[in-house]
Amino acid sequence: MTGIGALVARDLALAVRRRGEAGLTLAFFVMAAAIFPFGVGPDPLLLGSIAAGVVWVTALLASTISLDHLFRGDLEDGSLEILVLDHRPLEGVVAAKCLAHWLATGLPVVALAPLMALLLNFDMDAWWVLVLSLAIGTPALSLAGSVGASLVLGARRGGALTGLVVLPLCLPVMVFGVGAVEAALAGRPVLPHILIEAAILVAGAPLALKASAAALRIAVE
Amino acid sequence: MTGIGALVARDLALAVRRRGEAGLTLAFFVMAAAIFPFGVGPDPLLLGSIAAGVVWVTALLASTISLDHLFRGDLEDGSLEILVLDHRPLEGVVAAKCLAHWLATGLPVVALAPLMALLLNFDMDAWWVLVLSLAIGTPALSLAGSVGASLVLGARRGGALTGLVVLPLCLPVMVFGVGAVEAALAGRPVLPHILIEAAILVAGAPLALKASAAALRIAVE
Amino acid sequence: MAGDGERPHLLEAANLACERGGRLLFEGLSFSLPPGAAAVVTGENGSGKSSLLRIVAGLLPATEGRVAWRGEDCRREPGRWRREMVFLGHLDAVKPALSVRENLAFWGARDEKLLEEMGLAALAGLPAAMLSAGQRRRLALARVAARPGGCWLLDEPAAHLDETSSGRLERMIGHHLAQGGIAVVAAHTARGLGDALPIRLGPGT
Amino acid sequence: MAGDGERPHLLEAANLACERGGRLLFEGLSFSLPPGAAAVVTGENGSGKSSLLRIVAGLLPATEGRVAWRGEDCRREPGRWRREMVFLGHLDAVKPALSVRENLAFWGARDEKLLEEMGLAALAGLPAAMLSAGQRRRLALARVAARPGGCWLLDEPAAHLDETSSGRLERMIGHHLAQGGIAVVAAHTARGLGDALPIRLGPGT
Amino acid sequence: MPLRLHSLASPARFDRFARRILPWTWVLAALLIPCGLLWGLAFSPADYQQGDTVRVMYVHVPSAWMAMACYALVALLSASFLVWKHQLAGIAALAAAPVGACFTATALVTGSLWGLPTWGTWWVWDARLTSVLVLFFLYLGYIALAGSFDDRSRGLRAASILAVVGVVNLPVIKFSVDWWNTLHQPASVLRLDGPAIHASMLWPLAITAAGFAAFFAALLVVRIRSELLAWRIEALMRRRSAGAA
Ligand code: HEM
Ligand SMILES: Nc1ncnc2c1ncn2[C@@H]1O[C@H](COP(=O)(O)OP(=O)(O)OP(=O)(O)O)[C@@H](O)[C@H]1O
Ligand SMILES: Nc1ncnc2c1ncn2[C@@H]1O[C@H](COP(=O)(O)OP(=O)(O)OP(=O)(O)O)[C@@H](O)[C@H]1O
Ligand SMILES: [Mg+2]
Ligand SMILES: [Mg+2]
Repeated sequence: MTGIGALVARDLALAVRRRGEAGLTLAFFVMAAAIFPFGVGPDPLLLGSIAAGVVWVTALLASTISLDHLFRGDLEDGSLEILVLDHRPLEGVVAAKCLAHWLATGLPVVALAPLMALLLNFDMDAWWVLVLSLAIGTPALSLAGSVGASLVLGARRGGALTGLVVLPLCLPVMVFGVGAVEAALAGRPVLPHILIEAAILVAGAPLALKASAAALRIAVE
Repeated sequence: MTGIGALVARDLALAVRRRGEAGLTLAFFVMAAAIFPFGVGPDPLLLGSIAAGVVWVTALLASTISLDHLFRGDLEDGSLEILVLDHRPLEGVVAAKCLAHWLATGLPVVALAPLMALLLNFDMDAWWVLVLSLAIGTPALSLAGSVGASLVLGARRGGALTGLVVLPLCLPVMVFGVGAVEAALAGRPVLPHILIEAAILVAGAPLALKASAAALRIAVE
Repeated sequence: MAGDGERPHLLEAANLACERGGRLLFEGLSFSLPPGAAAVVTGENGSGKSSLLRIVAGLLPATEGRVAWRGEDCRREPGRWRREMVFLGHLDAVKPALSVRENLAFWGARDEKLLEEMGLAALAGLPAAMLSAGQRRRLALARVAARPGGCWLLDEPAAHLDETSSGRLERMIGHHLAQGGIAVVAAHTARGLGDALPIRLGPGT
Repeated sequence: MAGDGERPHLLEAANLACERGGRLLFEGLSFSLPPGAAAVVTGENGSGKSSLLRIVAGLLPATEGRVAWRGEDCRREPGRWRREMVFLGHLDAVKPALSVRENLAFWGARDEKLLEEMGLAALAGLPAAMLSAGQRRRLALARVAARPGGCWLLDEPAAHLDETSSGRLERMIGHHLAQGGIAVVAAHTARGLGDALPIRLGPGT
Repeated sequence: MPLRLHSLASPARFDRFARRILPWTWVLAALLIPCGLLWGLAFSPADYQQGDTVRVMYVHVPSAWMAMACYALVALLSASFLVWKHQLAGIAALAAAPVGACFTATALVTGSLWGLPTWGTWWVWDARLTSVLVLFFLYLGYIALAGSFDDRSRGLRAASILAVVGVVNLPVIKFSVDWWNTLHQPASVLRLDGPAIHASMLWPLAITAAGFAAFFAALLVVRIRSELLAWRIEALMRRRSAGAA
């Protein structure tokens, strides 16, 4: 369906214009990663053992930062009404937005993960597992995020409410993402965790899209 | 000057309205903290050692998550023009906004720090250092954030600025903040770090206010 | 002209009622439009003009009644309805970061002569953030003009427009009606839509 | 009436010029208003009405020329000017999260009878997010009405207003002028401001 | 559940249903809970390792079960509200959520009380514990979201969507103990291969659980009624104020 393709292209064009999120995400990501080693101290073993967790948690938090203006701009300039009334399914629009959000927040994290793993002297034999788990997980985070963002859109408050709504939704994915890395470090089979993670993504995506779409319809009433 | 007082009161009223009750914020923080154990595992020792980092990163998250609509809302609904034309100095308005932002995002962290430290079984002899470093540091985060937020409004395309601006402003604060805690845990003198942190705040505040005000004037031209 | 039997009616609204914020704005409101016909919705502030348009568009669930397009219930068969319907609310749906031309492309309207008709040709390359209020409204209208022939729902389309552009708007609607399209226009004066079916809404607040 | 010697002129604009986006909107524009006088700025879309108002207000630096209030340059002595000046742009400066009453309080206007005058009394408790376009504009006007007697700069104040409310607007301006205030109003028609000093701006786009 | 609701869709019908069922639920709760607790706390054997602390179980476990069951119910009701547009289903979910939150809180508190003697600490970031905490936040998020819209019905719809999506966490909570090697013990009652604890403990546990369920049902019915009233009252007030306009 070329219709959806057009939607995606369109939102990407817009996303490219607003590189702010990517910048903010990266900044946050770097800072968070820079702060943790302090607490843990120089002990490389200790650092390495938490590296995966740190990277994952920062990824999760980073993706929630720019959620509040995932749809708000469209709501306030009136585009959302038009998008809701588009004859193409609203889910497509949401998917496009999620993709844009992922490119702005998820992709940078995936790209930076090896570097951070290196800095936190993470066992580099397992770095590809970390990257893989992030590559599968971050899109799921964006999807979960879009649900939260669209739900609070019509609400009186954003900020904390968004976080409170989104973080629980993100949990399962992160659990298995980290699980995969730990398995790799412990020499246990990685595949099961990765598969479950992928399953969550595949099964969750349609649900998340439907939910966001429904929430957006409520927001424009 | 009562004028500024009125501004603060006004912005607070709005902040309370938009960010929701303290309870919501509280839940958000504990939730954010609860994410970490999933990442780095339950080991109490480990958690204890990164507790300071966790609390600080949560603080950073909280202050950045609601940064975007620190001024954007005012710009888009036209309030910013009116505020710029107020006979009271625009720096006052910015200060009020920062204060409101801090009360909504920074203060809760400071207040919750002991609880979170306890939960993450942080060495409780040093808890007051943690609180102190946060009490000095979080206002600096809000100020730095306001500079970033206001700059983005002016620069139509260069949204990427935010990250670049916020990062160098926030990192030193956090480094010395966490540094203080580390010193306390290692039994080294805490004062130097705290003093440097305070110095950054005191020296930075007027600068940040002036900068934000200037950026806002450009934004409404 | 509305209501004459021989031509099939494209848009039919049957005893619509709308309650908002506990106030009943209107009820038992019915009208229908044959090809080439327009309706102009007038009424005081808060009388429910925008609400009516949003109900017809399908953005707002009606408290009562139904809207049909080509005989099919719009709620049950939204696909075809949305393909042929264009909605313009109070907001312009303009992206400040994009240029005028890019904004039109964003809504799938790539035809350069739209810019001509709306007098935007000289501004085509300008970022929409630099447009004046009326210019922005014209950009919003250009998006509508890109899809003539179906059903237009326009909420105060002439807001912020000067004489010249109001003329452009009238021509644009005329051309649309001439192609067998229909239009429901909310406005404070019926001028420029002389022979349109008048829909007067009750007291406002 | 503008330009008569005996009364001191409150607002004086001397050969203003404005260039925006590389286009020269106007130059050598001078006017001055004595107490109780109004000026109405007309012109096509993009002719520079809003720009002029923003220059006078001090939001936008003029390419050339100066604006004086009570003989003092507004740029050099902003304090007094801003204390006596009220600006209303295209945007309403309304906070959707706050109720109508709270919105007024937000701008320091706590007087209940403002709500009466603008016909907002019945809506006072409603969150502004629930207001219709015209109701929101009236709320914005109520903010202005709260500070009569100084200098009002109103950009298309009648946008989205119905007949009744346009009447309210006229009364409100009349009352303001009667108190010795002055007003510069940008509009597409001079109606309701019959004896105002007309300022016609050049071609637009 | 949806079918059941179908017959109760109208508030009037529900009221009749409520009047019929309410006494029974109260009586059941009033009988089962004391009897189960008494048996459990006084007459059941002490654990061979844990001694008498094991008795916390008789409050802890049932409330933990209710916490999860109640969320499942909220999700179910919300789903049927979204699909079949039964206002009542949505309102019922809204009424059930705070009760579920309380059960979750009880599980957390009793759990940490239990943890102090057995694990030597009242809180560990063990997967089970944390995931229950998350469940608690899920409840909070649902309640907060429903409450933060200017228009009640819009808030209800939004919150219902959240409730349905949030179901993804239930398996994480239920199976966390099996996925991670945690301090918390794995299921020994609700297992595919029959319960693995002694009948002398199982019975009081089962009875208390049943009592909790009855108690929950009673509370739910009461709260639904009051919620319905609240909605009607608000509608009337709105009309009143609008009428004045
Ligand atoms: C805050 C701390 C705790 C929380 C949040 C918690 C949570 C839960 C939950 C959700 C269940 C239901 C499990 C299921 O149905 O699959 C449960 C069951 C149980 N918990 Fe806890 N628990 C906590 C602490 C403890 C402690 C300290 C003990 C004792 C050492 C304990 C012993 C049990 C037992 C025996 C069961 C029954 C397991 C079964 O038969 O399914 N819990 N707990
Ligand atoms: N989101 C909303 N929630 C509840 N009530 C609303 C909402 N939007 C509008 N209303 C109420 O519905 C009534 C009609 O609003 P509507 O926007 O349809 O009026 P209108 O005829 O378009 O007025 P205007 O001429 O000012 O645009 C108003 O009294 C308003 O208070
Ligand atoms: N921020 C801006 N940057 C650059 N150019 C601008 C900006 N805003 C407006 N312009 C240009 O200045 C010209 C005048 O704009 P202005 O808003 O003053 O027109 P106007 O007379 O108010 O028109 P309208 O009747 O539509 O409100 C327009 O051609 C517009 O393109
Ligand atoms: Mg309207
Ligand atoms: Mg203008």
